[in-house]
Amino acid sequence: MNRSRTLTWIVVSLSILALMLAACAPQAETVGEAEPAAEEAAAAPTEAPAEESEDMSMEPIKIGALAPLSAPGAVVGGEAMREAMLIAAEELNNRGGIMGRPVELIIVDTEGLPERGTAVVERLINQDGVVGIGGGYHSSVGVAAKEVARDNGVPIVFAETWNDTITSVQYDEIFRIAPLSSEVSAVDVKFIQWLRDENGMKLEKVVILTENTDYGIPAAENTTALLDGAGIASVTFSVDIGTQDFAGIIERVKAESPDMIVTLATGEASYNFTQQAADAGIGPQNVPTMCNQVSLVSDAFWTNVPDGNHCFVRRIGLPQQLYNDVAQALVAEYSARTGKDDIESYAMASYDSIMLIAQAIEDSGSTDPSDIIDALENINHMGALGPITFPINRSNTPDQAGVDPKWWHQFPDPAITIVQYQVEGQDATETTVVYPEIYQTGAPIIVGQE
Amino acid sequence: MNPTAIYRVSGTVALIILFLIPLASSELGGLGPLVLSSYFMHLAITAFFYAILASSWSLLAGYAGQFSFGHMAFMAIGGYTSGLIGKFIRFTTAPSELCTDLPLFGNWWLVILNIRRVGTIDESCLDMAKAETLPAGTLIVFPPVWASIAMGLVMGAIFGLLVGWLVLRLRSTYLALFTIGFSEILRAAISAEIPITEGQSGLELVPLFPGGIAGFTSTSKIPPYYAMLLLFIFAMALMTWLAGSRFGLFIRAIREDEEAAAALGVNIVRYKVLVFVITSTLAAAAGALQGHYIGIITPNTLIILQMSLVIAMAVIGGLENIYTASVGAIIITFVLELLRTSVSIGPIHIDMTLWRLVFFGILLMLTLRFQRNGLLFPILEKISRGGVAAETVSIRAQSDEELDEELEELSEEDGELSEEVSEPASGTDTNAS
Amino acid sequence: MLHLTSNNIYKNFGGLEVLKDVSFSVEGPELIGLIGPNGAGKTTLTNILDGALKPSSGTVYMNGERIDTRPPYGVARAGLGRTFQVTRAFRRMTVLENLLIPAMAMRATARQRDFEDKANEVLEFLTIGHLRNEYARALSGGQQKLLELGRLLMLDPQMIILDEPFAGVHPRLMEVIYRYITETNAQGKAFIIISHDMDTIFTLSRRLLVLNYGDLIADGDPEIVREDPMVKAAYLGEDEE
Amino acid sequence: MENAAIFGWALLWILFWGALGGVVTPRIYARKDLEISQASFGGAVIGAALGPLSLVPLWIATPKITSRLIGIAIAIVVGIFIVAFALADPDNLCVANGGFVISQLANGIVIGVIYGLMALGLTLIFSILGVVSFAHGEFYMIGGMVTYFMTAEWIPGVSPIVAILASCVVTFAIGYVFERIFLRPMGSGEIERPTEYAILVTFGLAFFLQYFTQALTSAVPVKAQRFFPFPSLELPGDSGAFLRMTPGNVTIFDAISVPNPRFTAAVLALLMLAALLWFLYRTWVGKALRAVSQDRQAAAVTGINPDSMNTLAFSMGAMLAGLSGASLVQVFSWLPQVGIPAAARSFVIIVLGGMGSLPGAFLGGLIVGLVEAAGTGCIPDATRAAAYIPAYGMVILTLVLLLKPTGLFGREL
Repeated sequence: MNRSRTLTWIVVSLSILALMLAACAPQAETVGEAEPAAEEAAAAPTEAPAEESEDMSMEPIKIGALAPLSAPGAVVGGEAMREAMLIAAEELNNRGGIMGRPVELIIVDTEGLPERGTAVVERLINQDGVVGIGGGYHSSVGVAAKEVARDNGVPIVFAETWNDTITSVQYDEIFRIAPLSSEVSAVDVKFIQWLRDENGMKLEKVVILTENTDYGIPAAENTTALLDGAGIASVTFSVDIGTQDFAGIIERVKAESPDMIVTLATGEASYNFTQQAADAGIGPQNVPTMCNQVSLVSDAFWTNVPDGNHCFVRRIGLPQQLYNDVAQALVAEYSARTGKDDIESYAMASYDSIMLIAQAIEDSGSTDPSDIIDALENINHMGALGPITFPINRSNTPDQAGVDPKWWHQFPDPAITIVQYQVEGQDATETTVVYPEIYQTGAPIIVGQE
Repeated sequence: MNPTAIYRVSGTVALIILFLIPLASSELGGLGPLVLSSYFMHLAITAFFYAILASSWSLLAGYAGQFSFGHMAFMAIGGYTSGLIGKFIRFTTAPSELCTDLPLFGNWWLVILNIRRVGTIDESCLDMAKAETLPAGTLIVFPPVWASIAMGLVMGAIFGLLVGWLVLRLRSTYLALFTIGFSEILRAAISAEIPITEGQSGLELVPLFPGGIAGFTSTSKIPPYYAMLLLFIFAMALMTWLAGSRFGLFIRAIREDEEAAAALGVNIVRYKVLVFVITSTLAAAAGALQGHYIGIITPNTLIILQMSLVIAMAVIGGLENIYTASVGAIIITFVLELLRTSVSIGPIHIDMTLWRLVFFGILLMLTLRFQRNGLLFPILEKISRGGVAAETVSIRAQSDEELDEELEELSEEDGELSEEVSEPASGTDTNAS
Repeated sequence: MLHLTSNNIYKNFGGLEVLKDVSFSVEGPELIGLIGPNGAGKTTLTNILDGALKPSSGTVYMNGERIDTRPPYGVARAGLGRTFQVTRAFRRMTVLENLLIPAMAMRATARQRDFEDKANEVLEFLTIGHLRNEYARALSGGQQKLLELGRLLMLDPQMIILDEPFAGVHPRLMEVIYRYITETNAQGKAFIIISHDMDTIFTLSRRLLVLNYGDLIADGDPEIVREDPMVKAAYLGEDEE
Repeated sequence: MENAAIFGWALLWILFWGALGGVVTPRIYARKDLEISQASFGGAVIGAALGPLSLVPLWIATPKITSRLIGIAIAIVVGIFIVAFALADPDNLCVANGGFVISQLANGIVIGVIYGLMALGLTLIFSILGVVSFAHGEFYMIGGMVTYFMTAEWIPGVSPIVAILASCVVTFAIGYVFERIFLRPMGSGEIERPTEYAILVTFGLAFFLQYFTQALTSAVPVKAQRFFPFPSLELPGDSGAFLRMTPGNVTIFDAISVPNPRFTAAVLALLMLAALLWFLYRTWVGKALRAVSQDRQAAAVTGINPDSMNTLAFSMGAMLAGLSGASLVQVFSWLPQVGIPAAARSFVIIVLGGMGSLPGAFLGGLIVGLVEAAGTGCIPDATRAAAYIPAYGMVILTLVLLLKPTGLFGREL
């Protein structure tokens, strides 16, 4: 009895000790001044940046970054963004920092939860004292985080939050280089119209499969409204994000006998739906299907959707053959680190978001957030996405410019193309660009036409 | 020193410290070298929030032995009720004609706003009414935050009553099974009914003190700190009083042996439902307050992980004592926060954002297995019962040493004997809890 | 004056008939022994009287009120108390708290200190007064049995069912239990005692019920029952300890 | 829905008379000194079936409420429900399109078989240990993960059978170790209040396993290839083929179509079920297990060691969950979180079937599969039908707890 109690105490105290030790490692990171930047840079195998940061002995400039790094957030997306943002921070420090001061990038986990989002933005601003924040994945987090940024007057450059309201509320602090959700829907519908008008495809009815999230529902409604305007009927099925079994829905989709299927559901739900539809005989090889943009992660796509050939996928950003120098350098570095052949659009945008803030600091010569905001409004930055500007701003308000408020502080032209997998097992980088025609590398293959 | 005195003194000191903490916050300039950032204040508020949840769950699970996995669901019910009232209800001095109007006393009307379509920015019926039907000078009043929080409590209690009445007539396992499903269905419903709840994008709530209070702005951390602290103290006081009253006696008896308690005249179903309703209401109160403080609430607060955290806090702190459970919650809130900080990159890439939960799971299981009463409770036990045990042992030794020894020898045989005579025909005993 | 009748009680578990047409009545402070071989249905009958189980058919009335439809706590409040075959003290509550539960459960508005004196009396009577602040789990098996008996005194029922009160109890404590039964009975409470201990049950009880595989095969004076050929065949012949 | 009112009134009618029957019948039976154990449930379903037409005779004649009577009443209630739905929404696919209905039924049965297999594991554990394993979903997840990693990453090209066996071994082993360390002490009395301990400790295991897997595998969804693709085939060869097979699908009579992965999984589940039945009824160990589940003490007397039966039952239960995961990893994309909804569904099934009843678990699985198929297939609002999939099981659970907490084949509580 007594012995077992002693044993108990030993086991328990050991586990507490383990927990404490585990706690200490990352704790040191925040307490130390320039160390975190050095440590993060140390991830690159060849450099020895610790010495460099000693050279730049001044107090570092702190930039915050948001990414979903644990569930229920989209961890895959978050990890890609983290990698790209670390590349940005390293690049900045390698070229001597900003205004001669080292850069410390503090990446925080939003978990994809708005309440976490407000808490971590709060922490970045008030505890860590960042002067600007980049990254950002989930729209709901962005919607919540923008309020904290506004309360504290610190700028955020969102890299992957599509929800229109984030910019349409016209906060001075909020900038966005991701596309607008409504514009993305517009491209989808233009593509569908193009298929009908220019390719002679029969298109009377479209089935939309969406997820009941802040992204999926408005996107489906936009698409429905635009399709309506184009004279195309549509039926929307909406699923809970965790849904695995689509058999019942697929039978209903089948019964609608659609001419085309548009999948707005993201993540594994999109994989599950597309493959189960293929099993049931209405997959991408039977009915023209727009798969969700997660299908561009080609390894995961072919693992999860072996019958996914002929999927049309919307792709944000320029086609790879049109990448500028910045983008090519970034892809090279990113591939070396991750082993992926291409960089996800949101990872590229996250990289740019950090670089934008850095340039804004340099342009304004100040680390005062309000000066950085001024500089961002007038910025002309050559990023991986292309030349980035924010033409609709305080000196050119939406009212004055006569545009919808959603264009406030919005990067006006993120390129959007539609690509198609035309060979089974094809890599995303080798897909055929089918739309718009200026980027076209091949004709679309339209299945199921008599 | 007498254990009660130790409790009193340490409790008072702890309370005073908790009340004084805001003085050291950066908002008030800090106390000398000690400056607590507003992020620390945020963590403290969150810690109180979890402390209320963990301690009320420990009253339910540790005292009454009823295991609910739906505590976060009641928390969400509180938050959502309060938020929905703020979103849909207004008081006016004239009927809007365009919304649903219910006459109140005098010339006051209760106006329920229409449910708007998602994604569209069409005006609400009240905005249109302002332009068209409402006479000039009409007052439009938002429901006060305290009242919507109170409604959150009421809804928590009603749902607690319904679930409790449905499930608590049965064995405790059913409660665990049902409440897991209940959280899931509530999460699915909140996600799906977007026109009402805003779904995954989250329902926005007005700040706790919309116009600020006592010179603090609505975004200041200090008023919410005191609000949450007061709710925490109120909850602890209420639960302490309950635990010490006949109610506490009965629920502990139910935990120990339901059938025996029933045979002694305790209305077990009533007390089980009662403790369930009370703890659900406390969870709803914490949820409503936290919702207004954070300003947004989403269905993701209902995922199993969140519930697991509350359970782990209570268990690791000490399930059978509301104080240890709440202290455990406060400590673990801070520890988890320390553990997640940024990303850790070393020679071996261990991403603590994930691994911290793995360690947590191991710690939870080991605590249960080897230190059932939690890691804090044994300390408390030592202080409070050490004296009593020593006293009785000496009495035992004095009064009838001889008999005692014999009895101890016998007590082992007792167990065996009573098992031998147990009767297979009583089919109920085999799986009894 | 207590008046309890059980009419034609049947109980099935799945296909197994555990009780078949059991009828008897108790008038006033009787002291009844209930015996029968293992599996005879004694505990099932107790559970039905106590409300823990519902009979498949048949009724139980106590002082003119039907109690088989009541939940156990309702039966307890109607004035029927019981102990369990396996001791069921509230193990992680103190001895005193164990005693306070039935006392307070009986009254809607009651405070603990109103009953502490009585509880102390009961504990002294049962010779475990010095253990009042101990957790019940610290007590020996026999002491836990005494604790259960004490709880019944605090419940103050008109009728008490004891399930194996003497099983595995130290002889010295057995005396205490014996005294408890006779004195409490003298104060006007009826007893039904289930026991394997034939000597004690024959000396103690003034009436004997014998169950055999669900049938009530004998009911009457112990000396007469002892001579009953059916009882001898079914029970005494094979199972005397 | 065209005539939603018809359906609404029918529902109200059923609920009103059901409630009245459930409340009043036991009082009447009690007043007549009759058996009341079935009166509440029986009264409720009989009332719901024909309303006053059935309640009045019931209250006058007060016959013994047999399970046959209850069965007839339930059939009538379901009939009324279906007719009312058909009248209310005559254009619904579930009413107007026979092929659609049959396909949905086929889907429901196929997936229900697999649900049943998983719930069998849970109910096996409960019947022997008296414990509900809250880590059941995580064993399911691990079964799928191991199968995927075997076939796709560790030994590419290995036979799926080997991979399934490996997942059995892994889940069995985890179950074995966990039971030995954490559940074994329950039997020895070392742990007080074992039921509650078991709930918490298995919950802790679930938490640990889920995040451990996530930390090891990252969060990219994975999926195994079809285990056994169909041959391409048409019988007879002309256009009106009654049997048409493609590698991914089989279509019978041009109406019922079952995707290959599901078909394979259901066949695997049935084979496993047969093996399990053989094990439980034909082997000595299986018989010992059943003996322990029926009467622990009696079994112990005959020389069976209940402790090792506990270990065996828990490991086997975990293995059954792992098996259903292994057979479904070719149907669904797999993530560390997939266990949660699957476990919640198993809980519904074992309560529905009766805690600890093996046939109940299997039948419950089929019922839940069918109800989910009906729910997703028939609910008119396309944006809600799929969003509420987790809710359909809960509706069943609530009804069962309200009407008959012991479930279909449960023992008395």
